[in-house]
Amino acid sequence: MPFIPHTEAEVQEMLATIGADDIEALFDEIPAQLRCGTLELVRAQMSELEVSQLISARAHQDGQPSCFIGAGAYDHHIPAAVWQIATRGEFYSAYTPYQAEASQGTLQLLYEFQSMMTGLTAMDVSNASLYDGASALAEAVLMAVRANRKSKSRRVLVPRSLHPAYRRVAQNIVRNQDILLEELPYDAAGGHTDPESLERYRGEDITALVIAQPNFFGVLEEVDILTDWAEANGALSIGVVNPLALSILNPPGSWGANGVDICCGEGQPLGIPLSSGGPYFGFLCCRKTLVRQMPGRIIGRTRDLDGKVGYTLTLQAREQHIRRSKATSNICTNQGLMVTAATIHMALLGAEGLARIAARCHTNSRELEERLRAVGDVRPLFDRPRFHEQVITLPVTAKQVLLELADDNLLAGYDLSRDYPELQNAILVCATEKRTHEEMDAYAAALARVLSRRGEVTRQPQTERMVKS
Amino acid sequence: MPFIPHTEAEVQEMLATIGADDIEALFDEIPAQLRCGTLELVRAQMSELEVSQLISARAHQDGQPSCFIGAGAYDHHIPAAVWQIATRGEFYSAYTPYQAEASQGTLQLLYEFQSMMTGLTAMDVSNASLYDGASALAEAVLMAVRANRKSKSRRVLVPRSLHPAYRRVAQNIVRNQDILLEELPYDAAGGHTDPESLERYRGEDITALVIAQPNFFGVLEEVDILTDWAEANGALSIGVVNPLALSILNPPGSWGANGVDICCGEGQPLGIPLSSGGPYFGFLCCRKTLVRQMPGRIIGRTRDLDGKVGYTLTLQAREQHIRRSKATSNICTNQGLMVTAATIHMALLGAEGLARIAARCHTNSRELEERLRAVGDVRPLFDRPRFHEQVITLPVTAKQVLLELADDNLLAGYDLSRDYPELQNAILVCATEKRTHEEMDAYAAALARVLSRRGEVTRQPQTERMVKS
Amino acid sequence: MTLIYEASRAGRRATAQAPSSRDDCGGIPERFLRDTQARLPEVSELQAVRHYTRLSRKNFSIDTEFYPLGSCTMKYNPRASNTLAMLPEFLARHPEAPASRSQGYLACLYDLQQILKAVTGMRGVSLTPTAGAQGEFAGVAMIKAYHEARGDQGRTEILVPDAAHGTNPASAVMCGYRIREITTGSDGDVDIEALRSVLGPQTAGIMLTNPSTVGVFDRGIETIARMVHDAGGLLYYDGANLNAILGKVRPGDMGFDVIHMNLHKTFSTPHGGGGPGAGPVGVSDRLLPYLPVPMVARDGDGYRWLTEEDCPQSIGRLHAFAGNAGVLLRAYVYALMLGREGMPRVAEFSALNANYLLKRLQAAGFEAAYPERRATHEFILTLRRQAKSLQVNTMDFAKRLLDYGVHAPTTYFPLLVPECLLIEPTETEDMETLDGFVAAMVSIQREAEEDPDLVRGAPHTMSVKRLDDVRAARELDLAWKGNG
Amino acid sequence: MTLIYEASRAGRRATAQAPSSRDDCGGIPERFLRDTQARLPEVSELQAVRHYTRLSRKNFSIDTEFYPLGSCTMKYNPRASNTLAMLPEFLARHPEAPASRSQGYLACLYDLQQILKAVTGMRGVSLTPTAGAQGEFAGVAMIKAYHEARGDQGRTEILVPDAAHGTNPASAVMCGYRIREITTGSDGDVDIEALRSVLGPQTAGIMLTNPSTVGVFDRGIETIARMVHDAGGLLYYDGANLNAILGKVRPGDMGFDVIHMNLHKTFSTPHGGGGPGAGPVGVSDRLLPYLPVPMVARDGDGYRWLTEEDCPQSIGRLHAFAGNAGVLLRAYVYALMLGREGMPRVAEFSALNANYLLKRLQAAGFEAAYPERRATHEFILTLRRQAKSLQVNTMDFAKRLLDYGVHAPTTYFPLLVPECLLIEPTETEDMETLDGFVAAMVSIQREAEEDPDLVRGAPHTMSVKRLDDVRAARELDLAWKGNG
Ligand SMILES: Cc1ncc(COP(=O)(O)O)c(C=O)c1O
Ligand SMILES: Cc1ncc(COP(=O)(O)O)c(C=O)c1O
Repeated sequence: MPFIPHTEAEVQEMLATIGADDIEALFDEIPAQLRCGTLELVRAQMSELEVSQLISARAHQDGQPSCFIGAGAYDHHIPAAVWQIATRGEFYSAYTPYQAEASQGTLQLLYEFQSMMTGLTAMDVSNASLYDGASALAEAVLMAVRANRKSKSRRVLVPRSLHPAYRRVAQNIVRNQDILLEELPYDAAGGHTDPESLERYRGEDITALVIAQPNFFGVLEEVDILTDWAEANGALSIGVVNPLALSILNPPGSWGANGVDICCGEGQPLGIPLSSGGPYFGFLCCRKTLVRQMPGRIIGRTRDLDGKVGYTLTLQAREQHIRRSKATSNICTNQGLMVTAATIHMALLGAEGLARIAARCHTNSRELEERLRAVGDVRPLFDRPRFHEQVITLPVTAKQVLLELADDNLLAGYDLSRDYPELQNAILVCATEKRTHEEMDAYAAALARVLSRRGEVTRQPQTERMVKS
Repeated sequence: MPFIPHTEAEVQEMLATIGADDIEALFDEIPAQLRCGTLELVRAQMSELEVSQLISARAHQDGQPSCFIGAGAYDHHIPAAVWQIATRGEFYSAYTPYQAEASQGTLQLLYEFQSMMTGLTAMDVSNASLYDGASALAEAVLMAVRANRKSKSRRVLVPRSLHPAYRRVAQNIVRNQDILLEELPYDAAGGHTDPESLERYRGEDITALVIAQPNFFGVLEEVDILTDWAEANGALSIGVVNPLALSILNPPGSWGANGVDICCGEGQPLGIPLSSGGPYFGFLCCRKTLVRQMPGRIIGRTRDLDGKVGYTLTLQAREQHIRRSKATSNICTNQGLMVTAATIHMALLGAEGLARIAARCHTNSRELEERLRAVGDVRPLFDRPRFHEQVITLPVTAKQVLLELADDNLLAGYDLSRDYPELQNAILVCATEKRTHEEMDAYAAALARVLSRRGEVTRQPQTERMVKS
Repeated sequence: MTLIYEASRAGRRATAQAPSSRDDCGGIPERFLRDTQARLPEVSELQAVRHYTRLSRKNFSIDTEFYPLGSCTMKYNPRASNTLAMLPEFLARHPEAPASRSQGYLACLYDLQQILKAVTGMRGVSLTPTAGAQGEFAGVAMIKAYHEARGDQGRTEILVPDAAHGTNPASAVMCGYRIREITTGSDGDVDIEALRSVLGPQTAGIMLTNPSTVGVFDRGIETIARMVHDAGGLLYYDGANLNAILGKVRPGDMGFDVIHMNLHKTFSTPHGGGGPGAGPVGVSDRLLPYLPVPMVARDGDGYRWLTEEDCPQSIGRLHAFAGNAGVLLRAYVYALMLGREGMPRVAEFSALNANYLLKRLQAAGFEAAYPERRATHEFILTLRRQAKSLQVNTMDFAKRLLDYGVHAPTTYFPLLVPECLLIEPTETEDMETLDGFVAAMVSIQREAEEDPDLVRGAPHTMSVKRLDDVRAARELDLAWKGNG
Repeated sequence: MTLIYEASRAGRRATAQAPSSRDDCGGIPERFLRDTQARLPEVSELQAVRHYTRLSRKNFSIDTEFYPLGSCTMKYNPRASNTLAMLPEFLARHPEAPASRSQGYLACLYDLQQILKAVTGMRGVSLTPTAGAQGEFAGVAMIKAYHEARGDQGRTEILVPDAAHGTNPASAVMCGYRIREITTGSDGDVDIEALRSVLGPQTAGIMLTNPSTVGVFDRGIETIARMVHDAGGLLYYDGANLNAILGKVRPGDMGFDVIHMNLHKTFSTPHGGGGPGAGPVGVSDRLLPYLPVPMVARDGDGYRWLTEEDCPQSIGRLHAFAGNAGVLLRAYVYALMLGREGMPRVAEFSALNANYLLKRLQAAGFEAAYPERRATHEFILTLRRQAKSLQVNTMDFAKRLLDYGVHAPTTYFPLLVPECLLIEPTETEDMETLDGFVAAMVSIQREAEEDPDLVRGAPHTMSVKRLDDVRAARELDLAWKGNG
């Protein structure tokens, strides 16, 4: 009996203590007609070896293509130490630190995490994680609506240049509370949110403005102007940021005159493997004045009976297990282990290490752009400064090209037409610090091959023209 | 500066404390003319990412062929828990437990290991490891020569059916002390050491007799008769055993009337990955009366000042750090971490778990034999009972066949002609519990393909005939 | 222990993990760049490794201590699940890799969907919710979508028993519902009359767990299901307690319309000091169209993603990608190792352990909250007697247990039982460990009688003594801001 | 802690790691089979994981404590080395895989051979010895083979300084040599006159380390080399102290004929609680033909093994396969991360740390064994004053250091310095840690003066108090044999 330690003798002794004839008797309060039989649809048990063989074969089947997709999940190097420590049993198999005295390891680590996130974002406080970047944005919106008592409209402006999945998730979550997300267009030439586009909202009751840096296209937004606009218009500002980029980019706490009110994002670039999209972690930081509206766990530093420093869950009155239907959120289990890894990751690299990686990503993506430009009829769509992603237009629709390249063991980019019908031929490409010169050469060569094969097929109208029309 | 924590300010402060102008000054006692310049032949430093890419590419290049080679290194499943625990920093990065009070983790574990090895072998005592199976045999021979005070000959009988590398290693080590290893032939039909072959030594001064179970051919030896012969002839007996096999086979402590005097072997089957041949670990067990002749570390259970149980290195007067040139061996660093893994492995599986694996290996190797028999002109060479390996003869010389199969991603066996010129067409094959039916089918099919391709080449004389001549 | 920041020294550059110099970011105009370095610690690899290794040892965990935390199902987390979920190909797999390069991975998810359907008796499963609470949100959102699709507008209330986990009401509120609490009867079952009195055309649904958080199986479940359905409401099953009934009785067969499962409980994925979890949802026929996307479908010989396009009535995505994939893989590995034989054993031995522990604690003089009832996989003690006569309360017992090397059971939850301890031993603990727990409780009881301050001052052997929560909340210190 | 055997229960079958039943071994006659089950513990996976996880925490280690164990070079073991050496393909690689399927692996070994040649200044390297002592054996065996090949028969002695590590004489004896000890001068260098007086036609060679185990660089090394060579002997370099001179001065340039390296010291592979290590040997031209096999050679575009056939004069194999491959890979990864810039930094910062620590300890009143000399990467204190005046000896200081959370330095080695502590901080420790060590020593000194029994009774905070070694050796208890 895998995992079950009982010997037959012990079972008998335990049953005798209970006063039951057999184990079945323990289920005698369940109405007999409800009981199910053998679960025929579940396979017979397999040994660890058999399972290993099955799962390894499946992993192997998918291989490890060379990855030029970003789109919210980035292929960064993770120091070996990160996961060797994070998977230590004491971190891996502990529960939420409800008994603080027996959980100082996790609690101090989380306090350090909060400190690091405030360090990176230049915000006052951080929580101890949310599920992922997208749901963190939803929570940030809900939080802004609660916090902005002056605003009655429940209208939140969201740039179209923000990650489309984030927009959808936020929508799916907040619509149940009658909150309206309104889309801000992006500039066709720059790929950014033109501050001018906000002018039509001036004077209206806007609860919050979402600002992405960099945005989904990899483009840098005019965050100072946007932040100041929000403040001037009585809207709270919500930054959505890539935390790795913040090692070189101006942090949201310093945007505009007074910084943003809330910022959130996806923590994956901080030491979390791509692993098919999860588990990652969402983070959320805010001004000190808003802390009581924050969702999620927060760790505080305090003292013990002897006056010694210790750490504990605090402000729990915001949380569902205390406040139930009045809680700031329903979140309970969060992404603790991911945060453990991210904390170790940040400690290993420090600000300078992260900045070097971020800078290398930037230069690699410029290098990739060079190579791809050299392939005829391929060129960058937007002309604004960017971090480590770039929108590239192809002379043909992207979908089939991407599939052919995938067969070539190359994930060549993200097909933007999925979310932006106006961008039919456009793909979003990313080159992190892991992409080598050889891989970029191979990419350019493979793309040239595929495009020349498609030379005969009818040309699609150029993407740029479509957008401008 | 990877791994070096010093800031420039700290360097200056430390130099000031030392009273040195610069770090170079610390090397001023080294004659200037001896100093070397830059190590031009060493590459420039690489980041962890760059090294990962290089090494991963190399690992990938070699792939993971399906493995039917045994020959002293066996492809067993290792429970995931084994190495996740063994590589915990506290085991992984500790030194030899010289400070017992600060090393109770390793020491108790080693005591448990010794207990498990005596449990498996039915011997009185075990040491805490030697380098590998082959050098363990060398140490066992040296030990026997020291221990058998009645014998003056320094002659040790070693069966030709013992692992050829073990014979060579033992030879290379013991020849420096003028010990003679004499070879016992194997029976051409059975592949075992015919007890009759010992008759010619009866009455002679023989210091020790080595007995392998199973032997290199996978064949089971008549260990009871051999052990009793040694005792009757004043020779010490040395068993060389596969520890996994001992979960089902009669253990050396029970061979013959009184068991062997010493037994040793390779611990790799107990949770150690193949990893190109090492690190593995040698084990050595003996009668209680011989313990003071044992090489290597031994852990003893004792008490502390308060009478509490604790563990410590004991009988250190046998060892080089105390006895120097009079030590029982020069061994110092042993294979501690491997033993850590093996101990966890044995605890996870228990006697019944190991026995189930051993039995599955046995049945798999019989199944493999069936499949290969079905390929024309392929058949087992020896007719005696065996554990999980088998000698198979091919209709052609083995070497080229094996290379062709290797290109087919199949390690089809060990070419016996390398060590046994009389076995030109013979290969040694092994099927552990990990080999699936599909892999065995694929093996048979690939072999049939290769052999039919070679159909045209001249037939070699049959191996069996050669041996008998 | 000192903070990692306190080991930091400005200008330390001891990392092998970053490029050896910083590339020029000439392409980015000055105004976008930060002008001060982010406040992060500067330590060497050894310092980081040593710091976090040492920190880890200040935790209790399943791998080191008995952890009978009721409602949390802290059982052994198989190491094989970790190893296999962390195979290099899985770790490197980009979420946007096309299905043509993802067949192995999709096969795993598809199988897991099938297994979860089989064990819950539901008709469809979506794996995407990232934790139990997100599963609850998805479930209630589906209930809402269902009523809306039928034009059934007036259903504004979700019923929640007073014993329910806090996430239940909180999730329903996030979906825009009002909460109506229903009381638990003195036998632990839902009070049918109380239920009847609140059911009506305003009822959108009810959220239950069965066995409930008081540790008993609600015998009236069929009646409840009938009543709620008759009133036009739907039944939500909080699957946090699925461990108790795995392979024995299925929520679908009890009449539930939607369920979330906590894979980090029943399917033994690690809790990681707070997460991540996974909260897949299963539904009956009624709710099939509303399942959150993405899901995995068979497609000829292969597999493909189902998205909004395939499921136009879906409540949509709740995650930027497809949920906590690594957790799902761990659960899948565990499910395969259990197999159809192992599933019912989970319920059987968790019930055996719980009932044994309950009986022994009762024999030792402790008071069960529901003495007439079978324990399921967990049960409740009430220490109201001790609190009253000795002024030693549940929290004191809990803290003192830490000194005995046992993690405290869940305290003060569910709220309806005074001074309660909710105890869940799980099936992976051996009898001797349970006996050790009884011995510790007996010993603490004696201490409470003979030297109550010892218990009130506990713990004494942890790295800190009892912490001042009030100070933590009052003098908020949530991030290190430098020395001084 | 209880033994794993004490948690065992007969008949427990809780393993997911074995087939679910035992196959019939019909092919094996009864007489070969065991009739009783082997005495191994029967525990569940959780019990095993919990037991060994908890046991691990009873160790000091580099990952958790400062470990200034002289001669042992306990520096940070990079985790990347572990990860990369444990890539699935490496773990699964059978030692007898043909070279055609091993080019990636062989390339690593070949590179490592080249790196080790470059840093030692030797002409050839064999990686096969499994530890320092086996490297010594190989080295001395090569010296013997060299003399034998020249028909130079009378050379029966190996010279070994009294400060040498015990493995040196033990290894020479295993090669059939007699040992002649030579004394160390009061300045720590070899006493040249003493050396001269023992050199002769019987001299096969001399085994030295430089810097020696007394922690100083022997300034007379060129003279020594000339004298030994003139006498017809060869020079063996014990590379255990290579950390001190990496990239600064090379044994080959000093005149040595053969060297072993402890990769588990200088190249930072983990010591694993006692091993495994790797002890590659390097040789000058003279000894090239005798290197142990196998080695790796370039072969056109690829690589191949060199075996006995290629090297007919080789001393042969010392390992069933090719040595501790996994250790070699770890060392290779480390060497690549250091690169040519990093090699000399190892020597520089280990020397900086050692000299700083020595100076601070001297300033605090501790006595250096060789106060006139530079420390190298390590140095010796003598506590003879404390032993005499306070009756608190080196062992007491060492045990008390454990209470301060520091692993004790090496004690009572080398033998020639009374009451000695051999202290090696290594380059990966930070200044604050060194200052902490000084503070601990100062504090223990004060304790020794004020409350000597406190120190003599140390340690007080470990899981056991001071252990009775005499009892351990007298009442031998080397294996658990059942209860009672
Ligand atoms: C009964 C019950 N319901 C719901 C939840 C919420 O699940 P999660 O923490 O995964 O969000 C939990 C656990 O925390 C629980 O015990
Ligand atoms: C100076 C010296 N020489 C030789 C050795 C022996 O090396 P090993 O333990 O690897 O056999 C050691 C270390 O233990 C040592 O410190």
